[in-house]
Amino acid sequence: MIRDERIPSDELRRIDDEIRSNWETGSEVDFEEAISYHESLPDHKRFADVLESADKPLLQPRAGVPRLDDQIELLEYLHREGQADLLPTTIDSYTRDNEYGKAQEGLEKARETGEDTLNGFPAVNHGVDGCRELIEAIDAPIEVRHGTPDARLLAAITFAGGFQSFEGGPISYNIPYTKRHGLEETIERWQFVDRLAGAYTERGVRINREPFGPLTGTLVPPSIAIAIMLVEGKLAATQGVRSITLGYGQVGNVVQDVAALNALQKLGDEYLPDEVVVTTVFHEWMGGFPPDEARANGVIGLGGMTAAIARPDKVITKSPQEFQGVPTKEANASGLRTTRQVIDMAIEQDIDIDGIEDEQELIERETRCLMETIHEHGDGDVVQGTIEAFDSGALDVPFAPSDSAKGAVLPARDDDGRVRIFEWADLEMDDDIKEIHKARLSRRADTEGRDQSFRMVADDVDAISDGKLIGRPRSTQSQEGA
Amino acid sequence: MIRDERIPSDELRRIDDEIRSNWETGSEVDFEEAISYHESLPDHKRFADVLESADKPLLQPRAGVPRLDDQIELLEYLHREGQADLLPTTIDSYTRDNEYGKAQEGLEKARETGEDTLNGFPAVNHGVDGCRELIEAIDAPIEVRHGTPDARLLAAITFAGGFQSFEGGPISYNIPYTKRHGLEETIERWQFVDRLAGAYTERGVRINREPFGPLTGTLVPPSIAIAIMLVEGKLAATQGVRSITLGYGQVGNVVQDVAALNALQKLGDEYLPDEVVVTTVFHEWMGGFPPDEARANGVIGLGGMTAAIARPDKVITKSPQEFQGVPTKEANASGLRTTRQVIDMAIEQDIDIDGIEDEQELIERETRCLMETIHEHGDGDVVQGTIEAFDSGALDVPFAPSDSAKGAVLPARDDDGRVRIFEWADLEMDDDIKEIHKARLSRRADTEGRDQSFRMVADDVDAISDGKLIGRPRSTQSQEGA
Amino acid sequence: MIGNTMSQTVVLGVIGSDAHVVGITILEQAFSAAGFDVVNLGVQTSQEQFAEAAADHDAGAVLVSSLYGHAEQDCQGFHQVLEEAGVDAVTYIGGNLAVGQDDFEQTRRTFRELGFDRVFDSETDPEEAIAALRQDLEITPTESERVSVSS
Amino acid sequence: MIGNTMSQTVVLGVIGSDAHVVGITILEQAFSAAGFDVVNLGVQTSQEQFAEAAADHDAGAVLVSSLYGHAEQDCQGFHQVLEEAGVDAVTYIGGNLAVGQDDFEQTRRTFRELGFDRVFDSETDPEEAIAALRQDLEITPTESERVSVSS
Ligand code: B12
Ligand code: B12
Repeated sequence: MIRDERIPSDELRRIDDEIRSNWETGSEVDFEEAISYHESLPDHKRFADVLESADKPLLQPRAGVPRLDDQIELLEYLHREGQADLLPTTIDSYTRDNEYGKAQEGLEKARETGEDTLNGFPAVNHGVDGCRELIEAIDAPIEVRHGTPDARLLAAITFAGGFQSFEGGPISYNIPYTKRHGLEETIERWQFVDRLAGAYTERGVRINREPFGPLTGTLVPPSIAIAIMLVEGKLAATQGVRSITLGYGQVGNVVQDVAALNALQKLGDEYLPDEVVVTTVFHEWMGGFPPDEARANGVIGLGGMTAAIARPDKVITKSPQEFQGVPTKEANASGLRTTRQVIDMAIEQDIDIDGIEDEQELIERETRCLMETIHEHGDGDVVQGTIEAFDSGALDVPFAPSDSAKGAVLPARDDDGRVRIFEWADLEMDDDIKEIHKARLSRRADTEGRDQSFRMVADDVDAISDGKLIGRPRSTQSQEGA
Repeated sequence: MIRDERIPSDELRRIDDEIRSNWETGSEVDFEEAISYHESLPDHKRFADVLESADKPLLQPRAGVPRLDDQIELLEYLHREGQADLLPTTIDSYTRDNEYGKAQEGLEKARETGEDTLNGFPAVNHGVDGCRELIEAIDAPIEVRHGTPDARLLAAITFAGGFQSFEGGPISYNIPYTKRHGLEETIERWQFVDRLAGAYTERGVRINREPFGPLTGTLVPPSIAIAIMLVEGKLAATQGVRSITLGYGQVGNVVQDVAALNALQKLGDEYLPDEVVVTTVFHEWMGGFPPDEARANGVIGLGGMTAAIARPDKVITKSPQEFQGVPTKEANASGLRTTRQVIDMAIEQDIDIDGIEDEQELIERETRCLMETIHEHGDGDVVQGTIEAFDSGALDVPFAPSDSAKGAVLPARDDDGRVRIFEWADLEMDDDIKEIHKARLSRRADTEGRDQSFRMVADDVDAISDGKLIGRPRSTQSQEGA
Repeated sequence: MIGNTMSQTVVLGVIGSDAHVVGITILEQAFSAAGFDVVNLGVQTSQEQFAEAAADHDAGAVLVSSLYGHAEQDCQGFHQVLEEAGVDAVTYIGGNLAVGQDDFEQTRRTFRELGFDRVFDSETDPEEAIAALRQDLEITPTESERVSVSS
Repeated sequence: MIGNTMSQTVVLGVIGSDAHVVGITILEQAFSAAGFDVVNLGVQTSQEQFAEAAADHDAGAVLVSSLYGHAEQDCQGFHQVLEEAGVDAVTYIGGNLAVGQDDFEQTRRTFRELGFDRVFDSETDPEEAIAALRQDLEITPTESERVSVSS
């Protein structure tokens, strides 16, 4: 039975050998040589150090194209024209499915035709040398971003390839990203990823790990996201990771977002061992975007404003073309600069909003309920607790496509636009907290003169792309409209 | 000696006849016929009613091109694609200088070549019929926006042409817009404009008047702007105007901007007669914009956010091409939609920021000092008081190009980005208020390790276009930068 | 097969390894509310699973969703697979069908050529698809049959 | 005229009926700090006022600013007026020189053809103009003379 225990060194080596035989580039990895390679990198390419020592939110876009030279050009562009502080390399979907053969086909087709036939950079196929070429070409730290349930080979290759930050985790890259992978399976696989990062860390190469906070990106109640961040942070810490960036996706209500980011940092510091440096990352709105670049810039502006107030360590920016598809490099850079401008104009201002403490306290209480139930489900073991809690529905994620989560909990916005829980299903929560949500949601139902129903949830899902925060029924909208 | 007194009817008629003979289209004006024309307009084209009954900030762009058909097309576009609630017609610079002959040349050249050889719509040259064609073609209220010291003929023609809102005033369209016009002269001329609006008002056609709040658009301390708004509001009220929209230009500090808009509404209600309906208009940042559309969108986003919190009755939007020149219609519409998105996402949220009351109180006290000095300078007459106060420098506007203002007062941002007064010159202000400014500015000087000087002012002037709110010296920037 | 053309059963799913579930959650809801019997296969559904479910339920329509940009690869040979399973249903595809900022008319052509009866972009309101399906299933069943056979 | 070519006096103003004063306020400050003698004529300055001031002060350079989009009309015949007043100075123009979203290279050509020695866009940092003027006044006075005469 899998538990929250550190993988022994011999076991680490055994798995490492095994997974590296899954694709030809696996054999290029040599741990000792990789350590010296990392040691040879200049300070400004050390991801954890750069992130942890920053004194204002650093900006990072998403970006990945199949060919190496294109990826270099893209990242150089985003660094130069977008003034990104940290860079990403987003991995293609075949690699996420461990279909390295299909990724190879796509890569070759891309090389022949010059078209982007993959939706990301197939790092495994590029191998250690390909990754290093990228690391050397770009004058800033680069993170691997993906969505892979089994990212062991990807980690082995990209760590050896010089990347010092790796997104994801056993829950956050399972529940929102895949249907059929069991949690036990992904936890085991991510224990290896974290153990490998821990092995580098022990040798002085502090690989930064970043659980994916936004989850399904769609109206995720903050406490659910934070609880999952804490679990993944704990799992990573157990395996020896010492630089952990907990994530959170904007819900669009400024008070709730600032409160959530505060709670995330506070609970992260509390729940994770002292030897871990905990930082936070704020993702600009991860749900459906407006099909209009001008309006999308408004969404991005609100994200920047929220970041300026909450001051997370890092912000993942969106582009005005988010709705449409993978953005052009110009649009991607423009999302970065719009965000930078708003943050830099607002960050030196004293903006203390009323009610943040109360909302933060509520989020903390909710998160503690969830952490408590995980603890109980696992008799003190966080791995077992997580598996059991998801199984019973005591822990759940809205809109989860995964068979490992009930996906039965349903969120809706209250009258102030904060995300509350409309359908609790089996989610564990103190009754008085449920009452608070219920009261807030019934106030909204009153305002709108309609019952709480799935219609409200569906309206909320579409609201931001339709130009509002709250999915009001048509009739209320015309009443209040000018 | 000119005083704040209503122009007698016969005098009104005399001047009206006189100014209408200045250009051939003047003879088209027939007051009685114009009243019936206005009565024939549908409710949704009645500017004052639409504005005063709105329950969220209405958006209005700036726009004016020389040819009538182009202007119709432009406004239709901004209404349809920009979802502007209120539309503008911005007048060209020759008309502002009363050079109707040059405007005519420009208009004819525009008609021949299809090029925009004027920077606005020459309404006098288009005449009453041209204006009415515009009013009829557009399904929303339209305001005349200009910058004309002597706008008498423009008012006579556009009012008869069906426009129900008219921007400007004797100070706000003098001090920032022209060098050589005396205040006495512009006050006299605007008394006529207001009296004409008042004459329509008495007949049930409530012409909305909007003093130009941003003044020089460049770091204008809120109390100076508000005092001038109150003076112009009072002058208009004396002449019978009953719908007055007081303006304010964003300075970029959210607390100060919200406080200023609150103070503007409060003092407007207090200082203006009860029979006047006072509304407010917020201008998105009127100073130098970043030479980059992405960053400009950030500036616009901050404007939208401020509007969502302060809830003025109207917002004048900027376009992402503000830096470059007169925007394309697409860019203009995009500024509208970015603003709309931010406002609509944020306006239903409860965002109460600490310190707004205190800042508002300070602004109110400062404004009262200025109003008091005007009162004293004029022995109770606001016209004489204004002329004398500008003359002595007790009332002043930073960066004023006009010979009628000393232009000696210099603003600078404090450490929180609020606009304070660095050089008071002869501006009247209680000593304890001056002390507050001094303390706030010296805190900034300490932070930056430099003396207060014109360099600081110049840095602040460039700051937003350079991507920041506060013009920090390079060295501090690199210290704090990542 | 004649009896099937009027079937109100709609098979819905996200094809390939795409996991974007929110769109089909909304679609399921909307088609059910409009009176269709919806079989929602969820995300990461293979061509074979679509075919099997459509055959099992005598589906009148197969609605394929794809958001992540690999739709073209994922749909190669899909209509062949349906045909082999004896499925004779109207086929729609919708979502975000191309990688990057493509021109939608081009995308529509591509998927029409692959055999889909209708192609929807991601701005599609569920009501549009419902209206289209009502028309295709009840008013012009033979024509839609012809189109899907000639593919 | 030889003596004048090295004059450190700079006449500065905003031409036509343009009232944008902030730019020249900054420029005045920057040129003074750089050691030039600046005669700032302020906004809404006519061609004749520029010429008169330049002649009166034996100016080495005339710096024209225009922001509001009417520069081209306002500068027609300007160099003629300068010449008639006996002014032989380097002439620069800067600011926002065209109405709308024009291509700057095109704008530069237009104003070069009108006779300006250098044309600056509104992204110009005052330091650039100072460096250029130092060069034009001290290092290649004859060349700049030639250009302004041939206009
Ligand atoms: C939320 C989201 C996510 C969430 C998904 C959570 C979940 N499991 O559902 C997360 C964060 C996990 C995610 C992951 C990824 N995403 Co994503 N995601 C989005 C986002 C922001 C919103 C999608 C959404 O939920 N919209 C709301 C719903 C209601 O609308 P919808 O899905 O469009 O569906 C409606 C219509 O399209 C239509 N429709 C849809 N299907 C069909 C079918 C038929 C027959 C009909 C008639 C109509 C129809 O009706 C639906 C209801 O109204 C979009 C961008 C956007 N649209 O703003 C990107 C987007 C779809 N994602 C994208 C990408 C690339 C990915 C990743 C590959 C990214 C990565 N590199 O990590 C992974 C893929 C993982 C995987 N295996 O699938 C790209 C796709 C690029 C492309 N097509 O060119 C997009 C466009 C973002 C972008 N600009 O880059 N994503
Ligand atoms: C503030 C402002 C105003 C204020 C001006 C207050 C005042 N009296 O100064 C107010 C609100 C009154 C105003 C009015 C108008 N404005 Co105005 N204004 C601006 C704005 C926002 C900033 C200008 C500014 O102060 N910048 C800061 C200073 C430091 O920069 P600068 O002026 O560009 O100067 C620097 C450089 O250009 C360069 N430079 C300038 N001149 C020269 C000369 C030389 C030789 C050199 C080397 C360098 C140089 O160095 C300077 C210092 O760094 C600009 C748009 C923008 N840039 O963001 C529009 C802008 C200049 N205005 C514009 C217009 C159209 C007008 C009006 C006609 C608008 C109207 N319809 O009401 C009126 C004109 C009134 C008049 N008679 O002049 C347009 C011009 C359009 C065009 N050229 O195509 C602009 C570009 C806005 C727009 N996008 O439409 N405006």
